[in-house]
Amino acid sequence: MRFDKLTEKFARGVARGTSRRSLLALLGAGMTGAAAFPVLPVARAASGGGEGGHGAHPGGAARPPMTSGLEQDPGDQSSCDYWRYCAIDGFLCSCCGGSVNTCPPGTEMSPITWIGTCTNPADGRAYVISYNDCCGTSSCGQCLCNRNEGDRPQVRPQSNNDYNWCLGSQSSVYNCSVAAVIGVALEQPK
Amino acid sequence: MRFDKLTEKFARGVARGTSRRSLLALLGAGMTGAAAFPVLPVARAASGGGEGGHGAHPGGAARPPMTSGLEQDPGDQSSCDYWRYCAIDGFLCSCCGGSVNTCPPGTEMSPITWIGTCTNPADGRAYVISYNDCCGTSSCGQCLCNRNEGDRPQVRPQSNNDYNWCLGSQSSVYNCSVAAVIGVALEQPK
Amino acid sequence: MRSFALAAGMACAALCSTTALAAGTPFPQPLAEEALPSVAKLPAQWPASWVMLHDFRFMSIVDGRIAVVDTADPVKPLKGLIRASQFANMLSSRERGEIYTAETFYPRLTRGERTDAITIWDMATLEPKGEIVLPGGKRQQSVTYPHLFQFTNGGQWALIANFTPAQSVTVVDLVNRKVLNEIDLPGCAQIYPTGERGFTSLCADGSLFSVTLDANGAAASSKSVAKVQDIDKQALFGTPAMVGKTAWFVSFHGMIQGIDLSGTVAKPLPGMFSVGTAEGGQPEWRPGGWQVINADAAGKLYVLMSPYGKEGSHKDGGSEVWVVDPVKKVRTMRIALQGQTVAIGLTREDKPMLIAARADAVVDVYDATTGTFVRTLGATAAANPILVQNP
Amino acid sequence: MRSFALAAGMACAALCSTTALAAGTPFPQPLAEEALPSVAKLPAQWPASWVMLHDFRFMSIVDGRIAVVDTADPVKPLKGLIRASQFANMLSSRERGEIYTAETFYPRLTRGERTDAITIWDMATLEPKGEIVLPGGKRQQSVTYPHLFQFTNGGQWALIANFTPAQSVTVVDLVNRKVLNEIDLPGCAQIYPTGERGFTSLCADGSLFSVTLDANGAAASSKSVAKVQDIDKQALFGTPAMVGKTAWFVSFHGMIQGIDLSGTVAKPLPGMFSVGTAEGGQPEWRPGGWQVINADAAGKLYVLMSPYGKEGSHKDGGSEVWVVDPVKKVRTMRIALQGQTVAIGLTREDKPMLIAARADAVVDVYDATTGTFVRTLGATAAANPILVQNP
Repeated sequence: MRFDKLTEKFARGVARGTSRRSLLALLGAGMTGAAAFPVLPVARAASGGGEGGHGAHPGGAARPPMTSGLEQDPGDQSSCDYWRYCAIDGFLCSCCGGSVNTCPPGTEMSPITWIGTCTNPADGRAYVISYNDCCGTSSCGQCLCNRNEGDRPQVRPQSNNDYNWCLGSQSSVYNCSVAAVIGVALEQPK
Repeated sequence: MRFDKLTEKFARGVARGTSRRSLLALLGAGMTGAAAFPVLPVARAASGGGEGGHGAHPGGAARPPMTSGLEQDPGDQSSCDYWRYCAIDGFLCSCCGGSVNTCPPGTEMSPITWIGTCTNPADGRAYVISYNDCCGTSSCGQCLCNRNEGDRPQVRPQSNNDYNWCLGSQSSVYNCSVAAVIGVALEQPK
Repeated sequence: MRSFALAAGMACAALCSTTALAAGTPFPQPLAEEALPSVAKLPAQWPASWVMLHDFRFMSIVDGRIAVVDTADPVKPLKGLIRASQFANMLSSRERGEIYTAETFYPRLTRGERTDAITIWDMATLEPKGEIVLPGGKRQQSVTYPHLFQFTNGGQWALIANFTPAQSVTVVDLVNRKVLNEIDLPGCAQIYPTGERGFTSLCADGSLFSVTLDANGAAASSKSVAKVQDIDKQALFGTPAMVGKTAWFVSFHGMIQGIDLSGTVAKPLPGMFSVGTAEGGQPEWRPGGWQVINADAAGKLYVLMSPYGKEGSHKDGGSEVWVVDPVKKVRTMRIALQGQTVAIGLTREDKPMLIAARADAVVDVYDATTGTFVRTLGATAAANPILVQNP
Repeated sequence: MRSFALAAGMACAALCSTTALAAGTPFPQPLAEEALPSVAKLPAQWPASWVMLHDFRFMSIVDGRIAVVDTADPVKPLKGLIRASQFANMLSSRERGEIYTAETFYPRLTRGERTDAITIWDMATLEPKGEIVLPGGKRQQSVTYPHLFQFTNGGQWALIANFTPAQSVTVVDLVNRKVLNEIDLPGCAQIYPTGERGFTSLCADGSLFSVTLDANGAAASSKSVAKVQDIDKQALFGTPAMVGKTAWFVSFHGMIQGIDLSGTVAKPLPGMFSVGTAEGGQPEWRPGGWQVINADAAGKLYVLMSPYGKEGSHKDGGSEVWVVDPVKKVRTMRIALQGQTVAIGLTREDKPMLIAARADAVVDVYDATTGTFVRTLGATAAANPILVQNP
């Protein structure tokens, strides 16, 4: 049984969603959905967040900074503080054999993604970021990052990062997550 | 192809084995074999052995002592120092829902075992200890204990604790290990 | 078994003596031979101090499990483990003495053809006693929420959330071990059992949607209730505290909303109210953690609170538990915790204990009535305890 | 792939602009759109600074893996992961650009019918390209030793150790992907490739036993060599350092024994010698760790040493590496390590690096020629690195 009436209403409901992620409404509930990211508050402990862990997302082990080399794309891509990770949740593929926008070898990139909008501190632009999961190999275990600004409960999948987004892939086993620039947002983030 | 000649020679060879474990020779190579215990030097780190880890086996997290209540069976059964663990290697079932001689619920006790001889400090007797693995549930992960006194390379299975002894059981997945008294040794340990 | 007995028998025939006397011992008799093989059993009815901790095991996502824990036993808190692989969910039935896990498997661990299944485990032996394969490989995988797998029809059936990302609910007959039906439910998430045979979900526009089921597990009727929550400004955490048939939800900002699930259609209770405020917030006190609200048998609510509340802090864990009386709508106590806590539960004991699962995997026990710290169990049960459930 | 492209396309058609200019930015053009999906590939021939770390993952025994690590890259040392479930073993062939894992699986993770299989992985993509199922569910499960899974017949075949506890060796044709034969070998363990097509095992009476294979993988001839080691007093670690066709074993007490495996029968080299002694032992310096001996391309031996040597210390790890010239039979250097180390390897670089995998999962890099500490990779690759293997 399918509640088609509800679908229609849902589409309208989503269109009234949060400012930053309301962009997604046009894609419809069936095409978008939540972040792929098996989040965990708990995981913070594993990364040594310790007492200072409140609010702070885990930065992972001490490593040399991993930079793009571009003045216009600043920051450490192995750090949870990197600008593109404003809505990511999971192991950073940059630390797993992939990169900020590439899955590690041997994994498959989830064909369906969650999309966020993050502001690049270098050029002040709000970019549309595609968060794709990499699938088919078990937990990378490196550079866990959990940022929940704008995250909403599962009732709004496109704004929730607790889903495992390894869905359209051959295997649903979750390895890590990327954050790729796919354009500039028309509206500025608030 | 089977090298029967070798078997015969092997049986004689084993009979000349180490004093403490030569007892096992009579059981024959096919019936005994090594400890079940997926040992790990590495694992010491996981239990917080740290720098002081040399020689010392991991004791696990701080817990209240787990005693038998019998004066004749002294010591903490959640500690790697407990007398029966003189040749164990793996997670202690005492910390996993079982006891020193009982597997946790939901696991199966390996029907074939490795046997060691440990001296009870209370009565001075050398006991024959059966080390059985508990199988069918993934790593317990609690109270890792690795003692290698008398351990020999895999060439002598009955004296080596690197084998997974979940062999005669329905599943070979290793959960934890017990140490049961099955008798008093005829010869005193050296 | 036989081969072991043989081996042990041979060993002792050849090597042992039960009468050998060591010189100078004060113990004339040696320790008795211990019977093997031996596998522990649990009581068919678990004591009221026992809880189930969901161990998400994020570092090895394929190897999740449920730890059965006696919170009254600091010496041997861990009573056993139940497999809960890959974003699993769990349920338990004291009546039938069964635990149910909904899991996902691949024949080559990470590759091959996916199988989703419910496994039925015996509470006394923790052995599997049956399996119900779920068709379509569509079981929702998420960081574990309790309300993705729930009972209905007096506990005879289970409801399971699917997400492909199309959303639906599968109806399973647990007693006859078969899949009954699937109900598409686009736009709505989570499953809150409602009435005798039905459920409610929360929908993306802030409404809720209640469905009643017929004898075949198909939808018999449905009803939408609009404007139950404002997801932008006052979103409700997906996991409520259950008091009888009332679900008490808390919002990201600490507002409490009751929903009566006793009838065929869910009924929001009037008078949303606040858990209260306090000094010391940076910038303010808000609920934070994974399982942030729970209830004791008397109906008091316990909310896990963090002083570092702000947008995005809602999964960061908390350092206090605020106790709230939902009838009087007042806070009755603040309990300071020993460490950053992720999930809270209350035992079924006559004098209930508050169980706090911490981010560092330590589990602490507090007297829920007085707020006094009673004991710690240490990190003795799970790597990533994210839910505390009563069996 | 198509569905993603569609989604991304829709997103940007509706929501994005590639020309929008933020006010006041010094960058007139925005960052370019990045192509998706995108999966990294590795070079078909891996650089000489790359090693494979076996991650035993003891806390979740079903979820072992191999970490591919560039020891020259402290920024991005981890290049990828290869599944290595449940006491797995691995091999690699640079010639064919393939990695082989020998693993064990259950259809319900921990339960059901056991399947043992070799998976063939492409070194450039880390994707599986084939599988050879091993019959009988008898693959030896141990804490991982390299010499339970070895090549023979010019790398065309593999030999796999079985243990039920009956001991045998399975012969597999890797090129034609089929099992050829099984050779019972009671009383002997480990597999050291010997001659063109054969192997040697060490036997429980201290002898060794060499077997040659015929074209079908059956035993064609065999020969025992007595008294190669005294297992009671001077046991050899099971994992030797390979220099060409010579296996250099070290004993628990630090005596080094070469065995020439170039002919059809293994030939112990005369003149066992000591790695040397030193002050400061408590009670004495001995080899200690899991992979305690290795060699560089020039044939120098590196032995992981602990000052806390005594009966039972042989798996406790070490704090120094002693470098030994097996031709001159002298120690040439002592290298102090940064932390308690479990396994050592040498890279294939012109200037070889000594790779030290520590008990705390940190991986350190030393200049093998000078002994100088070069860099640490941190704990960035594995939870329990217990073997350092060259691809």
